[in-house]
Amino acid sequence: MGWQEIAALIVVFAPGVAAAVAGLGQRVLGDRGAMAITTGLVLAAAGAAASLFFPLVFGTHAEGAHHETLVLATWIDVGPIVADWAIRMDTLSIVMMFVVTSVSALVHIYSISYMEEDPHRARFFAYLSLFTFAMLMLVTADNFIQLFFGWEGVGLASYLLIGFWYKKPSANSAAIKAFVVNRVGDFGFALGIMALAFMLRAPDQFLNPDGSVGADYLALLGVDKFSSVKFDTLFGAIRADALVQPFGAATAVPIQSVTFEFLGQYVYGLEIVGFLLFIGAMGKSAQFLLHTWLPDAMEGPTPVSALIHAATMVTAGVFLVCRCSPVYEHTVVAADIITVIGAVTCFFAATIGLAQNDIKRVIAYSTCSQLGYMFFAAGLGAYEAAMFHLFTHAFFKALLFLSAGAVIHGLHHEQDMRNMGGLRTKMPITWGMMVIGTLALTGVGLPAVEGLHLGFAGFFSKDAIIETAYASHDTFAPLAFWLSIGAAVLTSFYSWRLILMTFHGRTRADHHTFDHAHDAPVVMLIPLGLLAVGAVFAGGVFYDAFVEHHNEAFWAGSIYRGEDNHVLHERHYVPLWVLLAPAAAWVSGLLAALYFYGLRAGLGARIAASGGPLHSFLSRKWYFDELYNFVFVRGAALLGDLFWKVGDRAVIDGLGPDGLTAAAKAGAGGLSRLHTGYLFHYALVILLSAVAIGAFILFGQGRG
Amino acid sequence: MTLISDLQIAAPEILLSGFALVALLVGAFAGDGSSRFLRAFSTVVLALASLLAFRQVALPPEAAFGGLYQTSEFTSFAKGVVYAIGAGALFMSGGAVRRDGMERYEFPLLMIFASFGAGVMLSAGDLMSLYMGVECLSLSSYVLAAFLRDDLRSSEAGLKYFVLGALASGLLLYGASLVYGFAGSTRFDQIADAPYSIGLVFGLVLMICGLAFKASAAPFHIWTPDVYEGGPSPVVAFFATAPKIAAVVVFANVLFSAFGVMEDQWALIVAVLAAASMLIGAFGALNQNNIKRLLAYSSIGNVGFALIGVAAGETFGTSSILVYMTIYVVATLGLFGGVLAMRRDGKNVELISDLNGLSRMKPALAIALTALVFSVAGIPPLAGFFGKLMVFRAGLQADLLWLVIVGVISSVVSLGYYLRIIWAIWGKEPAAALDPVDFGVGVTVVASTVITFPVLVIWIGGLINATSFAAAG
Amino acid sequence: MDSIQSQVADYLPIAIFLVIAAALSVGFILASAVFAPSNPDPEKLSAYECGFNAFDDARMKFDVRFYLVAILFIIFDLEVAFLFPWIFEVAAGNQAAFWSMMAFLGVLTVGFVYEWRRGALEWE
Amino acid sequence: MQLIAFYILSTVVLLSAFLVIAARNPVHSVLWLISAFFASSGLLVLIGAEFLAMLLVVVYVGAVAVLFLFVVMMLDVDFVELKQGFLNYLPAGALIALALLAEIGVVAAATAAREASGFDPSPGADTNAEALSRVLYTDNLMLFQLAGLILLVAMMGAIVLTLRKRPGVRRQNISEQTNRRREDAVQLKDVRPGQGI
Repeated sequence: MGWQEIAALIVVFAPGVAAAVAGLGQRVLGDRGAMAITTGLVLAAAGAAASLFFPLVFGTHAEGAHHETLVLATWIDVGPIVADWAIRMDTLSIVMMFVVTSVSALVHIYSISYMEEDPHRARFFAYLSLFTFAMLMLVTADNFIQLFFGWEGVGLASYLLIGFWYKKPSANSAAIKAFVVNRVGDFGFALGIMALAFMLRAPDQFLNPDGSVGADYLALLGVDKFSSVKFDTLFGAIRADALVQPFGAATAVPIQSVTFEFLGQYVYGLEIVGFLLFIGAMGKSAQFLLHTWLPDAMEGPTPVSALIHAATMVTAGVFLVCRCSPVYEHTVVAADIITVIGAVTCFFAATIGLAQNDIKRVIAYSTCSQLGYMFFAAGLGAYEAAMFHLFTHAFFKALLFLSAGAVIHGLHHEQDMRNMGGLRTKMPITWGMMVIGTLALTGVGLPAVEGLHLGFAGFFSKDAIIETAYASHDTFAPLAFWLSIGAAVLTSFYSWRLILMTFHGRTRADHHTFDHAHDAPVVMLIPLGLLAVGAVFAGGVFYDAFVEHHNEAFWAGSIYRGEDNHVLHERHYVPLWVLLAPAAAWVSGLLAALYFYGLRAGLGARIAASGGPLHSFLSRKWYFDELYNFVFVRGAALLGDLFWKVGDRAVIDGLGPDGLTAAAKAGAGGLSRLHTGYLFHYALVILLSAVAIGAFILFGQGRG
Repeated sequence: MTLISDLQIAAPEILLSGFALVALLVGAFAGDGSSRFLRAFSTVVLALASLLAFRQVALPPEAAFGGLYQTSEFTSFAKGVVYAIGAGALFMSGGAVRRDGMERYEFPLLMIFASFGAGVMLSAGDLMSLYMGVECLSLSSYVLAAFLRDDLRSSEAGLKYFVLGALASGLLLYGASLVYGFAGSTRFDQIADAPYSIGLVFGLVLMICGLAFKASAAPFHIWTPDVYEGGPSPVVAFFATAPKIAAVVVFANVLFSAFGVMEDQWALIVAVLAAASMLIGAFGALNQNNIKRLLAYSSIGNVGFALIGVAAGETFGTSSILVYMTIYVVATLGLFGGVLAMRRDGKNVELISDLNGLSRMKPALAIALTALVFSVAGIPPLAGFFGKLMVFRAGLQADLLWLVIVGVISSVVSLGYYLRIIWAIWGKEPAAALDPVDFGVGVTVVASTVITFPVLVIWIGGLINATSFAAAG
Repeated sequence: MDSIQSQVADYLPIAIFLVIAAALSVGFILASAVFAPSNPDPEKLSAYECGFNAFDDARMKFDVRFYLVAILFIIFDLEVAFLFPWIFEVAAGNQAAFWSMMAFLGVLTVGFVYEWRRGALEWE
Repeated sequence: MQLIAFYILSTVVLLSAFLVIAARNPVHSVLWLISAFFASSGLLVLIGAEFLAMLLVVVYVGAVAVLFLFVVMMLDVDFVELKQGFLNYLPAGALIALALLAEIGVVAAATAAREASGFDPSPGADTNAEALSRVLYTDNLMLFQLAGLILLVAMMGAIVLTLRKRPGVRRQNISEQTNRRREDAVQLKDVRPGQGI
């Protein structure tokens, strides 16, 4: 096995080992040991991942990226459902590996200093590595089952890490909220997998007598073993539009035209699968309607927010959609849903971001909104663009979070921007980092200049998406386009607002805190620096590979596009104003922010204070929490009470255990009373029963 | 010479009775000093008789003494078990007998006579020999129950057992005479051919009542708890095992071979008896604190389970009855061994609370008892589970679903008190230490545990085959 | 039926004997009642125990030994009862019957020896 | 003549049977029981079962009734309280009795139809005892032996339960008496005057 495989193994399992060792052996290792092991191993993983990633980008365009799957072990093998523990190494996975491991490594390093005074550091690092491992299992899956395993794994890790400060009630409830909301999504996801397994069944005429799948069918699919949950099988079937015969179906139909009766009308099977899978993606990536957990997740330590809730886990949804590009290429409705949800999210989250005062929540909403960009890009068929934005976003958003973390760290866990301001002098480096991050986020760059790529990371990825939105012929493309422009303006506004409120103007922090405010220690600054590099160059450098001339070679079929899908190419022919629109957007946003929080400092505060309906509407996040609380939480509580008090207590317990025990006690008591110990009582009983039986036979049952 | 063959067929019983006579003379001249020797010897003879009986399982069914006496594989197998169990009971009785002042040579002889009676009634082919066997067993049992004549509870037990037993014998005899009157014969095979008549049914009913009493099936169980509680533990250990299986098998044998054609008459009665026994066995024991009384209820319940097999009828039930009762009596013998082991400062203790913390005082005994209790409760993978399985299967084959459901319910309920024992053994703080366990008791408990747990479980198939072969007879 | 007639007829003497016995006993009782002088007096009729009223029931508990003797007696009584019909078979020259009775007696003899050695027959 | 005897005897049986349970004093009950035995033996004679009649008198009147008397005298029971119990359980007892009666009635009614087969008290023999011996000592030898064993068990039971050696009872030991020699008993000593032995 060559370096590829070894590297892949290192990438995936180094964090796993780290998690196991640090988690189980933390007593032995102690905090330092745990930190050293986890950080070291994750760094190794990052190195290995880089060694897989960079050749892909620079080295081997010519013959295209290799695409191979390293099967470690067979996990499930029941009839048509075969799932391996495998490491799928195609461009998509490798990109994700690189993102995950690199950001994770930096976050590990950062945390060493950030969590310095925390008594449970070992546990924290174990969780971090565990998360990394699960995330890697997710991205390297070659089948939906392993994907789901990783999916739940990251959910668990996220739960553990959000609730890491379990003494804080708010942290606990936030963790639970995140977990529960994700369950909703995961339920959809699971249903999707089941629907897939249900739909994707080799037709009878292709089955061998022994029930196994015939060779010609396998050849048609281009796989050597049929498994309804394996990507290759599914994608092969979709590409070849192979005949499938869903369970219980009488006849075989081409997979793209399989229909099910769903809510009374016939729906394409692929649509259902795509939709259900996207539900999962919505939950994980905090899209509109399932977004409520993400801001609360900020209760977790800041490194966690940076790693999980900005760079990696929340992007799993996007990854899933891109991974399933063959599905979505052949669905109309599902893809449109993705587009709409994504577009709505990117705008709506941005609006909320305007009115938040918690520095981390602002960034959280911006994450939410950026994910929206990625989703509608994918929905429009520009998976490459989506992935590209995911890639760049990972860097600058992590940078923003970590910088915010530095600020918080510097201010002794002060998160409210209303108690900040004027910190630039106190922590110039952090300020610089924050600015870089913001520039990248808002997509500052030199548009409309062919050839030379000048601009921050966000510029390339985001503009690519926006152009795509314009170029696409999709029904909802215009909506997406305009919403994204609006979102761009808002993004720029709240990002600069954040900068201004935090670092500029007169300080609103109390004396003591302000005087002791300081730049973060170097251990924290190094990751910031590296991420800043990423935030600056990740766009320009990888532009070609991801979305430009080389993208075909780069993705090497790991992303599938239908014949009529040339959106990524057509975006080059958009009118000039479309190219300029984003720039205009961020400039206007910046100016607005400067006006409200720079020149007329305090105006924003006054608006907030005046508590106008719009502001409160935004600051209360469109009242989503209230709505959900009312509808679901209270409703669920009522339902639960019903089931618990009536169903369980009264019916099941009442008739079951309790009733039985009560009856038993009663019966036992009666029997004991029957046993008087008097001989004639006994004789009486015996005679009585003898006579009774006789009577029963003679009279009751008659003459036989 | 027919007499020879007759004697061969009746060999086990001849052996027992002949030995009993000789031993009685020996005892009469050697005095109570010979009691230990006689006890040992009786144990050996019982074991021999058991071997003889088991040997007959292989032989084809035969009739002796002009049909008064019949061997079938079914009854021979049961007989073998009875004698073996009797031997076991006698073997482990030693210590208790010595300490409780029962060291008189009548004791082993009465045990022999009781087993002999059981054997006779098992191999009865005729109402008269059946009654003779029943009486022989009963008389010895009454005496044994009251053997500790200076102990008030023992004599009370004996008295109650005697009076009620006499009542039951009366019922049995009355029924038998009715049957004779209406069938015109006392031979089982001729009764089977007799034309149906209401008088026959009535006689059958009364006979069922009498036999049910002997098997302590509800509602004729009523004597059981008092007798078990009062009687001397070694004796009760015997009562709960050897006569129990004998009575159940005789019950089945009479119904099958003499009244097989009237199955639809008695199946329902037996089913009702079974249900009542299971329920009473399950509920009655719940708030018992005396372990012997508790075991009495448990035995009532288990007879109920065996009766499911009887109610299922000859075709389905036979094998299951043997399997169930064999497994049950083996385990029960061990349990009573546990009871015998419960002595503190030379005195018998019989409360469940006296078992507290046994696991820490006598771990081996604790493990053995736990296994046995679980087996009796019918928890897999112990043998008892398969027994229950068999009878339930038989019941289902005979579409007695309701009965099986009752059975399941009462097994669940009875778990309640079985677990109480387990909890006392493992969960509670140790009470004062128990006296060391007698050799005989220890051996018996271990043996029955080993038989219950690995042996019968591994050999369950063999057992089922053997019994179903026996059932074919 | 006629055979029964004749048999019952054979019992006539017994019947007569019974009648006479009954008549005699009744007659004597009546006679004493009639002829004996009787002038009752409460003091005479009252229970008299050394100048006290009776302390308790006149009945005293029997010793269990009576019971033992009685039951042993019953057993041998039955044994004898078995002998009566046996005669016929022996007379008919039935070897099996003869030997079986020997066995039966043997068994009970064993019992008898046992009793003796146990000292059940001694009245202390 | 026979019919009259039958009715007289059966009346006596029923009457005395009732008095057995009705009598206040258990001793009287036993006496009534004896009379019931007598009368029923008379009934047995009527149907020609003389041997059974004799057995009834010999065994039951002669032994069992005596045993009952002993038993009754052995236990001291408060008769009044006993009667109370009797009264308390009268209804239940009556119920049982009635039910039993009804059942037997059903059986009787169901079988009344069948013609009474000719009854022969002594089949294949001229006396009832002989007929009995024909079956008892030929076909049913085994039962006979079993009976012997059961009697033996009864014997053992009686002894085990009731025989107890009293301490300090001086028994007469004949052999000891006869074997006694002068040397064992008499001992000559010459006693010096002035000092004792």
